[in-house]
Amino acid sequence: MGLLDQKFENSNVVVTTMDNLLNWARLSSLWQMQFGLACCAIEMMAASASNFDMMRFGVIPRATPRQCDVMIVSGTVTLKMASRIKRLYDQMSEPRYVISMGSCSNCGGPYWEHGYHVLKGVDRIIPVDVYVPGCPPRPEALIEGLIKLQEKIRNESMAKKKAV
Amino acid sequence: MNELKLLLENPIVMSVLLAFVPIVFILVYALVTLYGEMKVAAHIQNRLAYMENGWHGTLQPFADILKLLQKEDIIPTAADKFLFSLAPYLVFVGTYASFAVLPFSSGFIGSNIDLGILYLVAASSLVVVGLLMSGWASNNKWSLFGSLRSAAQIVSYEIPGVLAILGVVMVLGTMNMQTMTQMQDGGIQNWLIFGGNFALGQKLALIPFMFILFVIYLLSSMAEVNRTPFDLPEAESELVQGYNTEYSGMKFAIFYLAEYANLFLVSAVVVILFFGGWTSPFGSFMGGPVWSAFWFIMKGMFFVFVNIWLRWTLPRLRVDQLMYVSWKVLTPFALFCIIAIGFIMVV
Amino acid sequence: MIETLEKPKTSTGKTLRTEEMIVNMGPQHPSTHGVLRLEVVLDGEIVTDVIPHLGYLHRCFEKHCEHMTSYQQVIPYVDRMDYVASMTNEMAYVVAAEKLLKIEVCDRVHYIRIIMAELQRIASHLIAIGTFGIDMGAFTPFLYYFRDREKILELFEMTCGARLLYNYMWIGGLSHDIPPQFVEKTKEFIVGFKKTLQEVNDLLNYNEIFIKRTANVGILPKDLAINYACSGPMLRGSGVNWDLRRDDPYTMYDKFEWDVIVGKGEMGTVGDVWDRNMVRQLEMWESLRIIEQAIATLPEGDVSKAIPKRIRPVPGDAYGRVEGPRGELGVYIIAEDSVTPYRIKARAPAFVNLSVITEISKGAMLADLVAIMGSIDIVLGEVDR
Amino acid sequence: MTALTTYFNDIYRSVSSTMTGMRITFKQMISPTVTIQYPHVKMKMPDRVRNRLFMNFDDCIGCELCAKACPVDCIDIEVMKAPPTESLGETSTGQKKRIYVTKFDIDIAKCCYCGLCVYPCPTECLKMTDVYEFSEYDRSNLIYNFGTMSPSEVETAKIKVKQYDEEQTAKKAAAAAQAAAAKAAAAAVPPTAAPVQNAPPQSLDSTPTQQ
Repeated sequence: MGLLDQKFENSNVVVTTMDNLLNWARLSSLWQMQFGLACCAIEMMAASASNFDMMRFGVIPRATPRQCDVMIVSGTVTLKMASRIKRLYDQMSEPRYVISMGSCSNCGGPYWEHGYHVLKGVDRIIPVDVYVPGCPPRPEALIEGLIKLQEKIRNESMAKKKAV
Repeated sequence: MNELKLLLENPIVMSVLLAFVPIVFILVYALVTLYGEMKVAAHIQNRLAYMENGWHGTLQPFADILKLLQKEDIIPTAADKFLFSLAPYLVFVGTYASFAVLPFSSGFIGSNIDLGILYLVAASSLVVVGLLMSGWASNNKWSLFGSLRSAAQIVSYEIPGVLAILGVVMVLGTMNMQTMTQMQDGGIQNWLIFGGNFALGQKLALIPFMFILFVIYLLSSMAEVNRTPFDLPEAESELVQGYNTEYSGMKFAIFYLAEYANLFLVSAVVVILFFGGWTSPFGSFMGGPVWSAFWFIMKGMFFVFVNIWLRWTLPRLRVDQLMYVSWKVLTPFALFCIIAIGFIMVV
Repeated sequence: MIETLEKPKTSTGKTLRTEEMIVNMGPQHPSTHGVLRLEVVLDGEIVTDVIPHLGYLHRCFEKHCEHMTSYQQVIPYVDRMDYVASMTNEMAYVVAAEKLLKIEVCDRVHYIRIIMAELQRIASHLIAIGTFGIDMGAFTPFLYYFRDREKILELFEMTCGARLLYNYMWIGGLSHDIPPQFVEKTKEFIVGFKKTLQEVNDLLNYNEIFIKRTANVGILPKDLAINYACSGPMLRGSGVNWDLRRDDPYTMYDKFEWDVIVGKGEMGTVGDVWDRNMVRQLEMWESLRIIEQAIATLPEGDVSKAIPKRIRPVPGDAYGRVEGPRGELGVYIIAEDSVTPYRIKARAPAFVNLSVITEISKGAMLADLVAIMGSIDIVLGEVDR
Repeated sequence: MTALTTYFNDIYRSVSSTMTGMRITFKQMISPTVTIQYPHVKMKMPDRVRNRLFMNFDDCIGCELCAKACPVDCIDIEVMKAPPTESLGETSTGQKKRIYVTKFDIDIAKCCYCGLCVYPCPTECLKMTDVYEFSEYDRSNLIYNFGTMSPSEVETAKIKVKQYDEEQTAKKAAAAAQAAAAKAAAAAVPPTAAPVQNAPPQSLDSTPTQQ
């Protein structure tokens, strides 16, 4: 993952305290990629608009992938778009997270059966952290997915994972 | 103890220490403004922004900075690595160097040189070089567009800006920023925007021209710091992010910091030129070095607020309109004001 | 529009050799309203050519229609075609299907459909003008409009349970009757919304910078608009007085009194970006007028009476068209002796309107191109289907 | 208008429209905000709201109408006809269950929340609830198994059905043999017909009900 992740052999008090601090910083300032695909993008816009206001959690939309922490894949990923999404994901700087928003990007959604030009789930090209179901999910559901992602980040550590 | 005193009296040590005061100020101020801008914008737009981290989201700027520190620092393979890395620092240096001549209070000024305002204009022009460098080195077409636009914009707007400063210099007869401020001391009626410390007739004659010069300088300063309506270099809907499209992590944070520092710098210049710098509006009441620092920062922050307010109100100009405003509106008006002021000062 | 400048000359009198730059706008770009890709050829800031590339959101709508096991199942897919204006999409499909099946529905159904379609038109125009404002660099009006759009969505959610994709209009009726508080809440919304409309009009549409940015930019002359088969605000902005609601009144639009808004060239030339934007702005006032009349004279009736138990049309075809927020939205259904439609084809107004972009953006500046794109108001779901 | 008047007019209009804009934004700045602070304050959902599907398995009679109505085929049902001797209980509406539902999966990730499956259900066991907070870290968690039959129960059911089928075939064979024998004996004794299952309606159309 990021610059510091899994670089330390042992977990000790310093590492854990630093972990808490750095993870807090990461999860509190998830800059979102301003990038909409389809129907869900409208609900994503609604989630950043006045009534729901995702910025309360420190989510700021940025236009360039370099400065983003979280990519919200909002909508149907077609085969033509898939390579672009992969590329955008590669351009994002670590640590980066992906929220798959809505049925279409979860698994193809309504287009899973006959959609000859639809990718059946964005997790086939990039790793997804949280799946938000809904078609489209309500803005609250997206925010709930974001909180789930924050929970996930809270448990990350700089220490190397030990083989079990 | 004695050794410490000796050490403090050493001019080199002293100047290094003094140089650190503005950077502490910039950092604290940037945190406040980062938070303040988002909050002001949010309330203009009927929403709340930053609520979850700390009381009303007050810890948000710390989280942002800590996060940016952790981010991967990407240098694109096709980029010119040296220039790409140098550019953000150059931008910051240009801004930071200008802080040296700002009289923060009656007792504190980094360097009380006689050509203060001239030095400030010259040093802040260094920003253009940094922006051009960043756009060219990124090897990205949008970045290149952004940096070329910003170069054209900043160079053009320097002219009405400097002409407006020239008008003030003609009135006050000095370029030393501390002296400029002291000449406006003695209460709100002595500020230049209200005619300055002159005889009544001269004062009344100066007021309209000072007001026009103030507006001209405010506009050109907004253009120099690339803010809406003049934010063409990083016009989000046109050029993605303009010159900082390819920057990530700490390098981007430095751009960000420089932008906010620059914003305060131009606001401070507005305050020094037209609103009496660190002088108290009530004459000697609430004066003194500490209070004067308070007044200076408060006045500066007010103009930062005006900048933010305008940013979230207005749409963006187009490139040719930007040039039109600079060359065909602001510059002639500034020249006209200078001539008029010349007459007033002579008569 | 700016004429292409003369090439700079060197001191020896030769023209400097300059190169054109090709940049890709999109598929990920803040102002392409989705996943459109524009290949832009630039000479400095001046656009010399624009080539739109489509297909980044091709979701195989027509293929899916052929695979459905009933006509009812098509409606969720029709919703997802133009996701900003689902109600009008449903209306187009339902009008076509009812023509095919020769079903007569009662007046109440017509009235409720009209109320919903007009509310949807407002919601869609709010997004169109809001995002157009963002393209121009003004972020605040967008949020004011979204705030009020949220109230429309509340009305929809109250009626049919969904915020964006409704599945509300069914062949022969509606899935639900309107809830009892609906009329009162709509009246409340109209009162509040008129204030916002006026406010944003002052804040954005009559702002001098905005006018300078949009007037005389991207002029679409009358004949060009007709030749390219543009429709909706695009066409009306160019001064053509054409509105399907008046000229081919489907459902019961002929019962209401309202005006067709036509671009007048108030700030520049007829058919410029400002006109198109203003047509949308004024159309919202007209929609409010229609809604006010409709809720005042809402007839009684059973909204699900005419819904057929089993849809199996006689072989044949039908074309239904409605005036969507983006223009003429047509649905053509071919039926065979089966419960599955043989073929459904949609005429998407956004797709047709988009085709004119190459023509009207040549010679404009890069910033103007963004304005032109915003004024066409494309929804990629409808362009690619 | 001469160029000069246009020039000054433009400047005047820019200043005045900027002032108007600033007045409006300032008015909005001091007016109350509209934000709903979601995790702390939740919006009240209207009655008809369509979010997560809920299925009351106890009421399911295994008619498969919902799966047929679903446009995206996200409902996966496997059914087996139960022997008439077996008692599977009744639904809450008093309808007798006659079919084993060995599998009832809804892939919520595919669901398009159109609500078309709700209307045809004869026992009203499918419902769209107002729950919208159910995001997951793993997509396989989004396939909801509503079927309550454990694998062992399914096995026993299968055995029972098999036994019954065998009995039936044996009976049929016996009946056929008997019939053949009877035919051969030219003594016409009509064979007893196998008990006919009361099949649920299998038509494709959706029967919408007003809610």
